[in-house]
Amino acid sequence: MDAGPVEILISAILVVGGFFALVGSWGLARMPTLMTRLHGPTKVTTLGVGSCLIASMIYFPAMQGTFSAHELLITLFLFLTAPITANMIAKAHLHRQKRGLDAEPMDGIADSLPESGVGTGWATFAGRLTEPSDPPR
Amino acid sequence: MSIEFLVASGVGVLSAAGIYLVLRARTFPVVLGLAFMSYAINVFLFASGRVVINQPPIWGKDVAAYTDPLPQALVLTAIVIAFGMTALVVVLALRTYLEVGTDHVDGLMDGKATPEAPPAEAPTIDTPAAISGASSGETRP
Amino acid sequence: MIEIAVLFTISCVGLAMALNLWRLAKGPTQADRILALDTMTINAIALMVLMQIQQGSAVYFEAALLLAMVGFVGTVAYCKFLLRGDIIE
Amino acid sequence: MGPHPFDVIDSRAELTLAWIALLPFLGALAPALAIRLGRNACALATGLVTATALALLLSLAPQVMAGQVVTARLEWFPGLGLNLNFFLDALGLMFAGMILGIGLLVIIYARFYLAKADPMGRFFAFLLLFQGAMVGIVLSDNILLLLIFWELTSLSSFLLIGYWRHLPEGRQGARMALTVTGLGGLSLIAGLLILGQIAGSYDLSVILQSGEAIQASPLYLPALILILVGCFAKSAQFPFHFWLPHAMAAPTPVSAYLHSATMVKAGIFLLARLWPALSGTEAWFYLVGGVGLFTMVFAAVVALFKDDLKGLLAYSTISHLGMLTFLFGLGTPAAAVAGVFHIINHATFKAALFMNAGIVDHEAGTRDLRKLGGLFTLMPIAATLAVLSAAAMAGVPPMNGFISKEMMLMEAVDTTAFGLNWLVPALVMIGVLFSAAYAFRYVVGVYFGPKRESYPAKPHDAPFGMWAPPALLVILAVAIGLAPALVAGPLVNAVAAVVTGGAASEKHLSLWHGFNLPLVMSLAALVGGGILLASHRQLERVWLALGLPDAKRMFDTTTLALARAAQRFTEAVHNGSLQRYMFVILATAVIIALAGFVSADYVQGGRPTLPAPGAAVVAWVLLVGGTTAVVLGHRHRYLSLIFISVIGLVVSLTFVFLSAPDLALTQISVEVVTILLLLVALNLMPKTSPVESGTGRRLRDGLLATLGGLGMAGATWALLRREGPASISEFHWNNSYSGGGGTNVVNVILVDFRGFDTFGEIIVLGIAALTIFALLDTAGRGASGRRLAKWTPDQNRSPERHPMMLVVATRLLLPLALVVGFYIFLRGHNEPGGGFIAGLVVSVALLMQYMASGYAWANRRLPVDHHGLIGFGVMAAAVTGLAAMVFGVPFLTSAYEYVPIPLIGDVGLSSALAFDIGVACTVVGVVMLALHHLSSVAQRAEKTPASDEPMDVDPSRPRAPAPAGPGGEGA
Amino acid sequence: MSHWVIAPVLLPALLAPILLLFLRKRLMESRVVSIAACLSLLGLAILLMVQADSGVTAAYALGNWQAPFGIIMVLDRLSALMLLITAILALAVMIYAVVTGLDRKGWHFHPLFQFQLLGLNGAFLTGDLFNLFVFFEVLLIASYGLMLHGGGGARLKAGVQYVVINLVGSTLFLVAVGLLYGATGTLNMAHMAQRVAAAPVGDHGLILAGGLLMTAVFALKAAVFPLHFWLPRTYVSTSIAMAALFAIMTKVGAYCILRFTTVVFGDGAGPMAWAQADYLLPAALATMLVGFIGVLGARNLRHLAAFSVVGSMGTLVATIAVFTPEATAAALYYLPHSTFAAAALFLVADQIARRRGDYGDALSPSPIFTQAGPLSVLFFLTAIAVVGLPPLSGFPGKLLILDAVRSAPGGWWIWGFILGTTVIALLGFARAGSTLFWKSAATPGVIKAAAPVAPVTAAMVVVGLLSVLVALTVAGGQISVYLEATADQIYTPASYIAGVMGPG
Amino acid sequence: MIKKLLPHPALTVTLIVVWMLLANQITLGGFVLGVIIGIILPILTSPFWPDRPRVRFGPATWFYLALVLWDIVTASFQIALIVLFRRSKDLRPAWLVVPLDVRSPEAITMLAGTISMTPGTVSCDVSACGRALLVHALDTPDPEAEVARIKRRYEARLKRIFV
Ligand code: NA
Ligand code: NA
Repeated sequence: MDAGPVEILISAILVVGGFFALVGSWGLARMPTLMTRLHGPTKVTTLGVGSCLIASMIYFPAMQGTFSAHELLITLFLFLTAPITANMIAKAHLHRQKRGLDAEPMDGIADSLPESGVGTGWATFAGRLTEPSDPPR
Repeated sequence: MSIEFLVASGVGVLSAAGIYLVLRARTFPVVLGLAFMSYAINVFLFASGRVVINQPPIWGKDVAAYTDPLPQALVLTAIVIAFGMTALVVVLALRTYLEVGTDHVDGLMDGKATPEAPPAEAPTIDTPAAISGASSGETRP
Repeated sequence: MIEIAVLFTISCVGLAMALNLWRLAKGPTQADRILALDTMTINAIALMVLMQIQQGSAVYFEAALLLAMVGFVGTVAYCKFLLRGDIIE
Repeated sequence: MGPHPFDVIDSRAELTLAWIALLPFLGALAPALAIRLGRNACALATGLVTATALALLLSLAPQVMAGQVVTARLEWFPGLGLNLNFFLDALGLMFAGMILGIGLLVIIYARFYLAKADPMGRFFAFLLLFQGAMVGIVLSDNILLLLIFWELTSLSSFLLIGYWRHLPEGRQGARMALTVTGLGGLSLIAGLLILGQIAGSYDLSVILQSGEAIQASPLYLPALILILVGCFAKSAQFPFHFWLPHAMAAPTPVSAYLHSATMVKAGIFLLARLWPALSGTEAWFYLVGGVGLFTMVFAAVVALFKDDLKGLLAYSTISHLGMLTFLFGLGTPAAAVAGVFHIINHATFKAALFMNAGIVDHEAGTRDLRKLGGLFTLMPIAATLAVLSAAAMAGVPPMNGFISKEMMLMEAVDTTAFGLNWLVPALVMIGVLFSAAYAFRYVVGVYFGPKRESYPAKPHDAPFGMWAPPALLVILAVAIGLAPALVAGPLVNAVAAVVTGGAASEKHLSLWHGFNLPLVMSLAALVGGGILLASHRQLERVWLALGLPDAKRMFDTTTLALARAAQRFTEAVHNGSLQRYMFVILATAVIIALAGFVSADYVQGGRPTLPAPGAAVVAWVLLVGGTTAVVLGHRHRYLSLIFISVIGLVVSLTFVFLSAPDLALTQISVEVVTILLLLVALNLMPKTSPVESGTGRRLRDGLLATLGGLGMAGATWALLRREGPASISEFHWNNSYSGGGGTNVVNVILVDFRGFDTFGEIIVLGIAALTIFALLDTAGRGASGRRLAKWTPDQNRSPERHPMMLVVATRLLLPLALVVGFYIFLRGHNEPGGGFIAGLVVSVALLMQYMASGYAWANRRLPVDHHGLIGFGVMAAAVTGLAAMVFGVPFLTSAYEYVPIPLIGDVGLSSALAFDIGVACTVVGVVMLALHHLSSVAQRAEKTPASDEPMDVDPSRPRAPAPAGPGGEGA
Repeated sequence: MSHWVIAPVLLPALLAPILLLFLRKRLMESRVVSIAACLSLLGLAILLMVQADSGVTAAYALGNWQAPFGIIMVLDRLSALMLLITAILALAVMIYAVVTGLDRKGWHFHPLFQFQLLGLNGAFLTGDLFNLFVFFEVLLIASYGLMLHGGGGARLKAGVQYVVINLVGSTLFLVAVGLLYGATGTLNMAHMAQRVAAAPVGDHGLILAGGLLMTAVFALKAAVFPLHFWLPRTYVSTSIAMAALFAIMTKVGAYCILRFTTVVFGDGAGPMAWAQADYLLPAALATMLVGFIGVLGARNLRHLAAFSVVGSMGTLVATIAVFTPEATAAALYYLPHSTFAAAALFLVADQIARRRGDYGDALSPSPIFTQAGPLSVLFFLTAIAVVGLPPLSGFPGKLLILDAVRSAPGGWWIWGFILGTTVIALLGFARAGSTLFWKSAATPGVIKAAAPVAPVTAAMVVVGLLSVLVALTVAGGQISVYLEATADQIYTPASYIAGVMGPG
Repeated sequence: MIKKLLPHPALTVTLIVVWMLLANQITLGGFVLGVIIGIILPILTSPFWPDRPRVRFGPATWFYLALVLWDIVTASFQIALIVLFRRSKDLRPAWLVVPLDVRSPEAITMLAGTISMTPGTVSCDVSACGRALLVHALDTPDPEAEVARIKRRYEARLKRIFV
């Protein structure tokens, strides 16, 4: 079986993608605390999927002769949403840890979460700012 | 291991879970059970057209093989109907919980007392008897 | 060659999903479970894309696209439930 | 002669006959209307109806007496063989005459008997209904028709017995009568239907001619028994006799009419009517004769110890009915003649006696023999009539009762039963002895002996209207007794000829038959009766000591026990437990399907299997793992939802893997909306389920679940492993593009080939939304409203409602998602997609805004009437379909055209697209409406004003002092 | 192809959104439109009945896709009869709901009612098994809405059970459809009949499993023991007028059993033919028993009425389960009878309950209430009808059944059960009536909190329904002729198959 | 007028591109339809996005995007290494507080998103006043330096894009 450069490229991207996907989930599985687990999926898995998408984006025009741009859209979508997802999960976690629900002390949220240093608490615990800290611009 | 085996056993597992859950005493697990039944039935109905890989039911001049499209259309209809029914039953469960104060499927408080069950007394054969039984919404102000 | 690469990647993703399931079952926190589910969804997108390459058919992209969209919505909803109880307020 | 041996004589007679049958029914309206004119008018109207019918009957009498049979036929249910066939022969004439004649007298009597407070119109209306039913019985030439009238007598007598609603005895008596005679009626239905089956026709005229065939049939005995049960129940034969005494709670005219003269004779009538077809067998002899004889003796004994006048008469009636049954049971023509004759006699004296009892009750204020006595001088007319009619009842010569009793004794002494020739005569002797005794007791107890110091009322003779009817009957009784051949002879002979089918020779009725054994027995009975009466007090002590069971109490106990048992059974079975119901239903389904599977042949198919790749196995593991997690952890609801998502994901992947992109799209989008719904609902509901099922129940449920799961797996496996016949979807595939204008065959099926399904499906969605709305709109009221008002969050909550990053992201995502939705909608006909998925995508896009920026804020920016959207969607789909009909093709016939549009190019415009718009609109409307109202219920629970700001944290916003974080507890 | 066939489905399908879109908040207009719609449906049903009486099975190919590829609506005598029964009942219940103001007790009564009719009519007309599922869902979900109409705790609780059980029923329906489609490759019932007849023996196990499961689903709708459990509490807890409308819902199940079995599992099905009968007959007999025992043990009028529906379904299904033309003709006579009788009973119960105030419909004596006299007459007549006594149609109905089933296998069992349960029912009704009317006459006191009721019109609706029963009785002969023709048509499935699939 | 028709020109362009990507083919018809969508959708959805920030589309923007992309890739490798080879007890996770100079929610979101996607950091929360960002770092020896890096590398550049 002879493999052209495109094939090699596609295969390489695929393998990298698979590697990242696995590593991301491996991180999720093995890291000690939620906050540390959060890093793997947010970046690594997203990139892994992104690699697969890119591979696909090359594969279809090159091997099938059909043009497909949907991959780009999906990638865009994932990159747009991944940080928000991470943010929401982190907020939920902060909230629950601070309230002592399914406690995971290693994250240090209950006791050693830093102050914001700008006069108000973090939004998850303080909600809307109740008093203006400086005059409106 | 064949795909057929995986699909068949998957349907079986989903059905079993559905049956077990609809037999629970609270509305919420019952709704989950209905959802499981719905999953099971969707896959089953789909399987009634046999399973094929990589032959989507998209017509083309040169396409010779395809997946049976009819069960897919049926499943689509079934999914949509199940969706409407699930929405209804969820709302009904919530509404009943709000009205009655319990989410027991029989409307029992703490699964014990029987607020609606008629008192255990003799039927009225020319003997005075208490008024029992449910009353319709209209007859009671 | 691509076939082998795809097979490898599919195996990786499959393994990843199994790991996700493990985390999902283990928790220990609710946030862990949500995270595991979200990751599983993203892996599923990868799986769909890989299946397409394997089958050489491009009809499944919408499924992947949609999965990306609703996966996000679902995760947000689960988080919002933990945060507020009421997800639409 | 054809199947109907009786020829129509002339059309006028036919018409007359029809009128006789019909008149009382139509006439029942007369008293109900005439009561407005007063009580006299009411009675008069009733009397006129009956008199007219009687006159019509008498006008036919000469023909009938001449041996002719008048018939009238009208088809009703020809297929069933139930027709309005009437015939009038001598038997019918005699009974109809009795019913109408005594009816007339009873009407006159009742006019004076009923109190002012009694609603007379109702009474006479019921009475006429009864009369009609009774006349119907005796005139029916169709046994099914006869059954109808038979049951009608039960119903109308129910109404008449319960006429005095305030009396518990009346209610109980009526119910008892209805129960017993109703039961008998049903038995009769069965018996007569079998009889009709044997004879091949339900027409009596045919049945009567098929006697031999009937008696030879193996079904003869069951039919006979069933028919006899009917007759015995109606005619108060042992063991069905007990209802009759309690029916005496009815007003006395009713007792006189129904319970002595007419209704109770219906059973006897039927015995007589069917005599030619059924009698003459051993079974007939022992069953009918035996029951009759026993009843006669037993009831006569009981009658002697009844202190209530009507009770005494009731048992006397039972006894006499027993005698009649006995006579017909003997099966000999001579006995039948005696029976016929005694029917007339009994009607005369017993009706008179009942009326007499009514007079006593009316005037003296009591019917209790222990409180009566010495009334002779106070009520001479009544006393005279009583003496005469009681004499007839006792069989004192020269009254008519004497003659028929003689004839009965004559038959009895010749009868051998069980090989014993003394058994029947001896029993009969006891019967007549006690008959004489209670007859004497009636007269002596009421009228003779010392006058009492006080009676409950002040007794005096009744008005003319009340004593004239019994007087007339007594005169008749005396006349028959003195000149039986002259007064009753022709009728009796004619009837006997009919009953016996001509077997009875002309019999000369006479008072004097010469000095023979029956005469000795008769005289001995009279003397013995006197002795019995004299020693009544001692006998009563013995009788009371015997302590015979009280039939009423037994009946009451039985019915009460039945009703209680019914109630207990019903409530034990229908205990309101959904878990039980569901188990039974699911178990039934599983068992039925398995039974079907194993009871027919099955051969495993030969379709080759596809090897499963590793990813599929992983997906399977995810599915099983997720499912197990939900089943084991279902009590933790939120967790269950997370695991459910795994299953949804796997199912979607399965659809992708197995070449069903549309299904995958739908599954994915439905999944998320469902989860959102469940989460919104869960917020207000308990977050966990308590442990309620014991191990036993869980094991049981698990067993059923396993069985059901195995069944489903087996079914799936069986289907997947066989090729099966070619599907109709071949056609869909081949015609999708050419006929439906689309390449996505699934979508073309949905909107075209099977567009009607989709039409129904969006209607289901629409109705779901309407119902959801109706449910939630009222959630703020009543118990639910109070509960919402008291509701407090059961979980700790963050004060932040609208996280900034989320809000910003969704703002960008909204237009993107809408583009995707539009795209999916447009391509649906040719590629995976379509209206439903597009609708869901748009809904999800909008819901993102609701989730992120808040319900109130987003809703202000999307002022869409959800109802309108749903209505529009359904209408759009319907109108698309209707448009086809304008062109004369069926509903939902599609049309498509590739239209060149400048710059854009050829665009496939298909009517299916318009249909799909309807689908999409409905979906959006439904989803939004459901979540809109769910969330508004939640808002009501929250009791905090909706936030005006789309995000809680916004450093760019000029800040105004705002209220504290809503509902949250600051850190 | 006559477009009239689709009209009974289209008319409510169009009116419901109109009522929803434009008349949602206009009660009077809604009422006028609704009643006019019911009248039109009645007219349509009569028209279709006349059309069907030609004996030709008319097929209407939706979307102009011929059988078996598209969905076919089928009009024959049987479906026309069901349409007519539905239309009459709907008109009566609609008028009753309007005069008693039931339609004001909650949202969307009128659109839901039209949707309900749409589902019913569709179910009676369709010749396609999956489309039948869709119409089942339409009629069920509309019935959920109507069942819950008016609200209240008891109704909601019962509603949960009703909805959940029916959702499971719908799932089972799909299992059956899947089995049958998988084994025969078709959904059209006529086509399925052909496929079943030609099926290799090895397929029979799956086909029969599907067929029996399908029948079980229909039996669930028909409230056949032990699948009847949903009925009593549902009918007791919903508004009584809706319970009256639901008298037709069980008949849908009976209709489907008859249609499906005779077309697909008739003589052509070889060794599988009439397999349904073995299970249906004993189940139906048990249904009769359970139903009428329930009547005897009822604590209130609605229990009584609900269980009498169960009992009468037992009678009906037992007769159907004989599967002979004679028995089916008798069943078809009993079907409208039991429908209208049950509806009348519910409506009478409603009027009694309204007037008894706090005593409601409990079977215990109350002080005398207004209009007790006329109501007692109506109750008496209705009871006669339900129990099956003369002179109303129940009696000839039962005679027809007894006459027709006698020579069938199991016929004597049916005899015994029908006659026996009639006694039980008689006892139950006598007890109820004498308690309600006679005993109440003797109970001192006054009624408090009687609900307002339109006396004349409401009673007239009952009178109207009873008149239908009278007409059924008086014109029984002519009606029987139609029904015999109907039964003959049913048992000539070839005519149905030819009508749907075209000749040849 | 233009503002009314094109409330979000950048969005319009994005939508046209997205549409073309979705349509999978470059045709005039598809483009025209894309333009129509690109014009209509922003108008329809503009109520949902009030106070839209001004974004300067210039080389700075493109450079920023490229930078982030590069960081994502390298970040992934870094994390992969940590995940695979670092023992849990050797991890040096830390909470970082990033004081913010940017004010528009869009800019903050962009910054937070960037932080999340790039090496070893995930942004977890903002302060209630929106002036500080809470970031979690997976493994950092020097939190101060990390904060400074974030501000320098990303925030400074963003300030030039969001004006
Ligand atoms: Na589609
Ligand atoms: Na069409």
